[in-house]
Amino acid sequence: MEAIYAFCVGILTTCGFFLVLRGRTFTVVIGLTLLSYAVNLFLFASGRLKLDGAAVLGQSAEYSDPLPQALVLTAIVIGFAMTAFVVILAMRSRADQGNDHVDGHIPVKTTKSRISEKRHS
Amino acid sequence: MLSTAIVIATILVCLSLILNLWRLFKGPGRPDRILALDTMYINSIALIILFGIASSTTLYFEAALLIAMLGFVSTAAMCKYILRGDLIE
Amino acid sequence: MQHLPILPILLPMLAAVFMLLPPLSNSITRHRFFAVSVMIILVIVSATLLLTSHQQGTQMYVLGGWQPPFGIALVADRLSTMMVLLTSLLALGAQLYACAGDDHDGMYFHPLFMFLVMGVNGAFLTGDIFNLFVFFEVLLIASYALLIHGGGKQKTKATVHYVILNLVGSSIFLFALGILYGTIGSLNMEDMANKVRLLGEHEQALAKTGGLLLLVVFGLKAALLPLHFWLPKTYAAASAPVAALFAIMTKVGVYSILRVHTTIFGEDAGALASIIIPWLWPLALITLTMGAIGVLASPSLRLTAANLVIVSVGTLMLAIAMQREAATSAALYYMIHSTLATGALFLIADLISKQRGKAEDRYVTARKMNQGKVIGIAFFIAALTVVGMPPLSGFVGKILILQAAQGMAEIVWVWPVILLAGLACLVAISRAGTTLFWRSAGESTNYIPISRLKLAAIALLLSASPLLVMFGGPVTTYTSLAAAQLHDNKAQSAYTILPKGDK
Amino acid sequence: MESSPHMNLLWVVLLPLIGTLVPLFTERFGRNICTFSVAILPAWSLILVLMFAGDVFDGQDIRQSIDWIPSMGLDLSFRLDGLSLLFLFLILGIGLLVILYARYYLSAKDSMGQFYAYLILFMSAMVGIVTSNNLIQLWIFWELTSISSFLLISFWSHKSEARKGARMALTVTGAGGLALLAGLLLIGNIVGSFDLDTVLANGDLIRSHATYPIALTLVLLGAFTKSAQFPFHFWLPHAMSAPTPVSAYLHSATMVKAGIFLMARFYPVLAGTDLWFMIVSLTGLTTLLLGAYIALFKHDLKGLLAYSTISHLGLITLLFGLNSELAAVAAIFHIINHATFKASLFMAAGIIDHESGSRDMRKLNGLWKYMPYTATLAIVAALSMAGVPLLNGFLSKEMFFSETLNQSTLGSLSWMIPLLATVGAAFSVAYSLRFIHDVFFNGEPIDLPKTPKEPPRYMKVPVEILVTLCLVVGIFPAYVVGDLLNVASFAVLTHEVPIHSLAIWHGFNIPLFMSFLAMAGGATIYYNRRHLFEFQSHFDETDAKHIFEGIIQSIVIASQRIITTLENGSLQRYIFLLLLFTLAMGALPLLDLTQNTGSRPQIPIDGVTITGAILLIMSAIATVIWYRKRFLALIFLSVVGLIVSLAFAQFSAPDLALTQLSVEIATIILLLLALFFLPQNTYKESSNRRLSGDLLVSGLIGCVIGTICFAMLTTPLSTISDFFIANSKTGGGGTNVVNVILVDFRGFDTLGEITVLGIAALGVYKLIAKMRIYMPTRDDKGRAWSNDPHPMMLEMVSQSLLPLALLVSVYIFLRGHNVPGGGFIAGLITSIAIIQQYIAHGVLWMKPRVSIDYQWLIAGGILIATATSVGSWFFDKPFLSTWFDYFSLPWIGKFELASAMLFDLGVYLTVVGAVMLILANLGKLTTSERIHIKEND
Amino acid sequence: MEFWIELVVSVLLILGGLFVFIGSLGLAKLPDFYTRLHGPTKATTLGMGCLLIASMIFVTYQQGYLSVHELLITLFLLITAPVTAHMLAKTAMHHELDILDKTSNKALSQRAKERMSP
Amino acid sequence: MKTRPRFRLLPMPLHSLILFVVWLLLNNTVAPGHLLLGAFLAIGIPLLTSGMQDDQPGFRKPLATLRYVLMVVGDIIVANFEVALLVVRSSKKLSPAFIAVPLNIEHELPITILASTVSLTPGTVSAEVSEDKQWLYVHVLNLTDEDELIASIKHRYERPLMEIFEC
Ligand code: NA
Ligand code: NA
Repeated sequence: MEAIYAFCVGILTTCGFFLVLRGRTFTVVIGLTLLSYAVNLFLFASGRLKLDGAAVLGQSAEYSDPLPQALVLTAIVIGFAMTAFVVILAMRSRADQGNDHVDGHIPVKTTKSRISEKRHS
Repeated sequence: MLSTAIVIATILVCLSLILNLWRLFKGPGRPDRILALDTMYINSIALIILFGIASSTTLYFEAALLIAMLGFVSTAAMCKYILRGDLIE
Repeated sequence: MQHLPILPILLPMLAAVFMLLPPLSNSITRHRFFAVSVMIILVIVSATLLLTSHQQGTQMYVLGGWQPPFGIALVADRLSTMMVLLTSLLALGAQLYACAGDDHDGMYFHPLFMFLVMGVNGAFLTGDIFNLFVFFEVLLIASYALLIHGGGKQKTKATVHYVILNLVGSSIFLFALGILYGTIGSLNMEDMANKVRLLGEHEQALAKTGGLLLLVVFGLKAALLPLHFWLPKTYAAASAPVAALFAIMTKVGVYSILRVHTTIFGEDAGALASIIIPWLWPLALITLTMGAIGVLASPSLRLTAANLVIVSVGTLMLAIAMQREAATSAALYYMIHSTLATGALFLIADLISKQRGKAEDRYVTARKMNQGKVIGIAFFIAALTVVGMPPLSGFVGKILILQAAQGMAEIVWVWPVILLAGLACLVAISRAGTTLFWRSAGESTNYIPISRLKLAAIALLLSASPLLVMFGGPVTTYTSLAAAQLHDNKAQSAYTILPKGDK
Repeated sequence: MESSPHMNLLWVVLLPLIGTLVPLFTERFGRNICTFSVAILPAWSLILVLMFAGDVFDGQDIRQSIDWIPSMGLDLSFRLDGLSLLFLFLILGIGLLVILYARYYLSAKDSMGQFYAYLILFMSAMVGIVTSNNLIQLWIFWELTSISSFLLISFWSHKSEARKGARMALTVTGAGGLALLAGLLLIGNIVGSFDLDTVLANGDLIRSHATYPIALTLVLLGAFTKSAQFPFHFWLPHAMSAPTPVSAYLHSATMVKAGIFLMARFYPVLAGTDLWFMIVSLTGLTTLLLGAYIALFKHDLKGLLAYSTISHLGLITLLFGLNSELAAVAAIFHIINHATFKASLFMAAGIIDHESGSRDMRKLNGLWKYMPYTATLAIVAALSMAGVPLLNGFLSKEMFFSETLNQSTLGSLSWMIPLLATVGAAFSVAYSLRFIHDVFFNGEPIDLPKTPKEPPRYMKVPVEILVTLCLVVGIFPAYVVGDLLNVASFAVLTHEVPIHSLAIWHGFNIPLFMSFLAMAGGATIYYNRRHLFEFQSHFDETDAKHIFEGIIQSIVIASQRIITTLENGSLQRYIFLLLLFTLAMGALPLLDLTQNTGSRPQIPIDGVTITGAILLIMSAIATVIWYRKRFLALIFLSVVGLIVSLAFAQFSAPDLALTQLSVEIATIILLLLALFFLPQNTYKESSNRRLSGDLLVSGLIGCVIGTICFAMLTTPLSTISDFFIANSKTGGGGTNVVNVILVDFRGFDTLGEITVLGIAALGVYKLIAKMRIYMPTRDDKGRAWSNDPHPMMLEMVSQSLLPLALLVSVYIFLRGHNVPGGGFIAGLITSIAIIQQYIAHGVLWMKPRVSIDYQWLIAGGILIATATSVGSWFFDKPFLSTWFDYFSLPWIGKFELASAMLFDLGVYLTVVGAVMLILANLGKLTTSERIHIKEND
Repeated sequence: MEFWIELVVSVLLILGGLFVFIGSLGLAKLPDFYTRLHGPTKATTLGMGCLLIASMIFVTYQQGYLSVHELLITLFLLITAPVTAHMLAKTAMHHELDILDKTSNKALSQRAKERMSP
Repeated sequence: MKTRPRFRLLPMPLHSLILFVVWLLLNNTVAPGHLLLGAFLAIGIPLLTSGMQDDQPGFRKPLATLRYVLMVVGDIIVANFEVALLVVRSSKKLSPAFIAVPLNIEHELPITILASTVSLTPGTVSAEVSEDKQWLYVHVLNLTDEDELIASIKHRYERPLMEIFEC
């Protein structure tokens, strides 16, 4: 189980970072969201995995570590706040600059290739 | 008997989830994908219920309830997005 | 008085909240009076806290009465109270400047400003590493919102870069925290320091990763190379009071490195002692070099000031890398000096750019400034300070750091780089000053006198420079005591000063 | 020799320093009062010095010291010995003359107050240098001279040459200053003190130390740059764009002498080695020759004087370099002589410039006719410069010649030094002749802007005094300066001064012969100057200014190139670097990890987990594959979010599952809202190379994180959490440990977290307030939007569900303390339910129906949470101390009341306020209800 | 656990699982969007109903008190499933998704899309 | 038609009742404390949200309503077996169709309930309601007789609804 869990975290991290490395704000936001999933799972894993051990007194025989759960909760909320801000920032950027590239302008190379792409099609 | 039933039901639900995933990948239209996602929400409620029975706890009931409530909101929002672009107008 | 240590966090927070509620909301005048009054109180509170901690020893504030390592505790020692006082002074200056009109260019300036101060103070005071993350986020989100204050393409673009990079940074922070909790099993920094020595070999390797990842996080905040790229354009784009306040933001990163990597991964950490030092040396040197190159290359005063921030970060990092009490003490002195000076420089750059028409603060021939003399004096003082020319505070910090390096093998790198960077700054700033103030074409037009409030704000920040030299004795005594406290793990141990209480 | 503490010594420095401010206040009272007031404090200082002089002549050094920054080794420490005394006379004496001179020199347009302020500041700095008894303090004043000379040189800041000249001087002397600092720090480190007395007492220690060569080089770099020694001499001629009083003061008597002073000051500890000889004497010799040669070809009067100064400074340096005590005495003597004749020459040049409007010797001719009195003074001074007998210049030159004969360090080449010295002296004679002949005779003036005339009476007074000194010293050297020279030499040599006789006549000897040769040679050179000028004109005149500016410019351009290459403004690159760095930090320690698997027993794998993993992995990969089709990516993102929530549920974290779920839905709505305004699909932008590079790096980081995660999961751990489980009920009053941690044990985190949420909402509102965004009228396939903005069924069902949803959120809220739930989740449910109404009905329908100010809600929420926490103060407990108790009422039974509930209410309200402020206002963007920026007051 | 209760619960569970599966199967294999829409909206709803009732019985028996809150989930699903289906159908018509050729009255979908009378 | 009466304290009595029941369902209890709290919420929440409810015809006939609900539940169960068979069978045997059902009821809430009922029951999904609320478009999974189906919808579901809502 641990291996699968770790593998999933690794995949999410990979996908998250890959998307964060893209050039458009929205994609970056998607990447950040994926990344925050990875982060939350990872942080959660610091308390180790436990089945049937919800940290509610009287409900389980052995309890999972409640502290990382509380940390992840905080992280989720903060992550949400940040996502909200960055999403709207992406819109604002589009509104101000006329495009949604993270640098505020489409790189020259891309514009060229796009023209040639159009020509080919 | 009960545990066998739980296992069978769980396997069926898991298979359903895989089928949903398949539809999600296949599409072809956006409505297909939204439908697949919505079904996935509902199937995961099933999974949680089965999980609750299997581990005989009621702690996960609220999760199921929440998926039922919020999954709908999500699906409705996606449909509205496709229909009008603007969610809130 | 027993609640003094939490006031630097609570005061700005409550002030911000009250400004969002009637009767204060929606009136900029009321916001201004209220915000400035609160900030003055905050300065007094911070100073009181500093004196209390200095004279009576480290003040612990155990939140909720839950003893560390279980609960969160605030640790008001010499270092943190010094940073808190520094923050409130800088904030007061920036805020006064903003009250002259810049706060009116967008919404929520004062509440956000207060939230930022709250976050910074929290980051300085907390003794809990996850709580540090939370306060990082508080100050970051406030800084994101403040960065776009005033609007415009440049700000938006800079904000996009700044926000995304920092979000990635926050993710890495959490990865690091996960690793640290997952190996050490605690979050209180003092407790972590005690436990990190006892880790097994397997856990050590993991904890080391955590510690090094924290260097990435703090390095990003501190603008350590190669994580500094966001800084120049961000600071240059920010509206003046915001940029001035941002001068403390990199210091939060520096402070965190100092705190975390001397407390948890300090000299007593066994196999994990000083894990970042082999990285810090080259990075600090390159940061300083790149900062100096950036200063030379800057086409405008704001960019120069921003690159000066990088120079100061590089210098501070060098001092931290030395891992000596003397060096830390020097770093602390330099930190106070450079924060206030660069803060003032951003404000001056704004005054300049508002008087030179379209040329703004770029180093090109432009019309003469209306009030070139008064701005010139301010610029001159700020310039001498940041360049490190006597008799203003820059030279003291620089000499202290140079002296601290004596007897180390790295001196062959440290001295030339620091001195040459100083020369580069001298060349650049003298070019900047002569161009901005003397190379003018045409007379000034549109005489709009500078608000006295702005001048007062700049004077407030600049006055620190001569005062730091005049009272260099007491100040360096304080910083050396603070450094000694930081390096002596036993002296600052949370448990020794805690009354074994109930709960 | 005893040193006596003297509390008044400080005032010698302080008086001029205070005097810096005087002109700024007295400027408005007119030129005379201003000048007079400016002179008072330096004069007073000079009087103080004179009062101390007696003690010094008696062999008593005067010292005074105050603690300043002990940790840096910096004390406010002064000393007055012979060397200081000599320099103080020069600095204050000539300074006062310059003040008087400048009164007439400055025009009405010039800001006299500013000029005097700079001048006095400079004077104070010089006084500080020569009286410092602490190395760092000395350096402080040293740098202060660089700064004030920068201000003085650039006094006519509207002139490009002035700015460039000032910058060049500042750069060169600044660089030297930094080298000096390093040198002084090294010396201080060797000796263990920055106290000058201690340092001077440890000459042997210093000379034998391994770092001596470095320290020596660094200190000399400081001295040479300041004293314009080759190859740093180039800044001095360009400093001539300063007003002439500045040149007379800085560039003859004081600043350039600071470097000389430094050599003299450290003579006891640094001199005497071969290294010293090689560096100092050869530099001095080169400078002497070069300066003298170039001076001849300068058409500008001040240019000639500037190169002459360089040459004479070279001479003094050479003398110090000779490692002979008599040479040092000669050097000190020449300091005095050079100061007097050069200051008077500069002043004369200033008068000429002032009265004729030109300094070009090609235009200036025959001025004898127009200003005979000034001409007489200038000619006397020039003759002294040429080393003509009966004038002071002759005396020190004789001593110089004789000392060049007494050295042998260059071995068999030692004969070259006297020869070259004579050559230099010959050129000195030649340019002096040129100065005299070309300006005052040589026909009639050409195209002068003004008709030359004698200057105002008092403008000549300083020149008269100085020229008189040249004569008096030249004729009665022993009476006039003998004692002074003795004490000064004593201070330099630190022991009894060797026998020397200050007399005009020493009999026929080799030095006299050399003098004669130099005279004759100089005359010959000047006579044949046309050939020389022609020869010289073959060489392009390399303007140091252009070279210097060129070098600086190319450094700047190179810097800009580096910066633009690295800081190319591409976020993708910055993130890539950040990730590379992260990878290095994360991966390298893992190499120490001998095995990934720890000893903790692992949980067996089951089918549900595998299904979940497949869903998660496939969906995550799908977002990557289809990232350019944004809606699709969004759908797959939802799946990932769902599975993550389920994973939390599976691994015993029901609270997390609930939170993740509600946040996930809120995020999806948010992303959908935003996606409307953004492009739906994008072109392929990244090259395959970039894509694979990015994939590689993110993949590697994924591997690192995954490995760490696995290693961590399989490693046993004991944490502080047992405490929470043990105290949750008894101490926190709740059975849901996670919730108790959130609202109690670590309530401070939660307070911070809701603050973050609140701030984010404010930030979003701020972002939206100024947004002007294009609203697409068609979707990405060009289809017009559907004609049904508010589908009826959706409206009906949504509004029916609202009360139900609110009920559920109350339910979730109330139970949170004991079972999964809590304020945050409840807040999100409430918000999403309200947002659902917005989606179903639209903003216009909602507006009259919802009249809550979300901003107040946020503030109120944070306030309630904080107030609850502050409440504990009244019970004398720390912030956030919670309270709970159990009550029982008839019929209802036992129930719990806890302050944590109130705290959680604060959380709830903040969440509702924040989410609504964000989402509802975002929705309003496209309607007439869009936010109008509130005008204040 | 009593046999009968166990039997009922087990049957309900398997039935529920089966319906859920059939719903998803329909989603996966039916030929066009509109036919696929039927599977999840109905079969799944019933399947969920079965599972929830099974849970109700099980929990009631096990915990010793009447557990009826599962009904709430059923209620939510019953209320929302038709709206979801309706909204999805609207999007499908809006996108003019391919309709199976043998569908009768295909043209009605155009009218429906415009929300006009047939 | 009659709109529901407005009471100041109980703007939506039926809602209040449902909320009260749901509260008890949620908490799985009839403890006195929860009865009180449930009552409080059942009154409080409608007071808060009454503004966000459009005027709709009220339920007039509780008994008819109950009958209707039971019938629909029965239909759902039966229908599902049919659909299950259809799904499992080869899809070649399907004969899907669009049909338009003319509506007699006019109000939004009843129409919504009707459409929902249609969607939940055998092989039909309500796809759209015409803008003038005269027509309900339905997609049928396996159409055998169009007229019969329309008639059955109108007879089986629409009529009881008209009765319940008295419109
Ligand atoms: Na809208
Ligand atoms: Na001439």
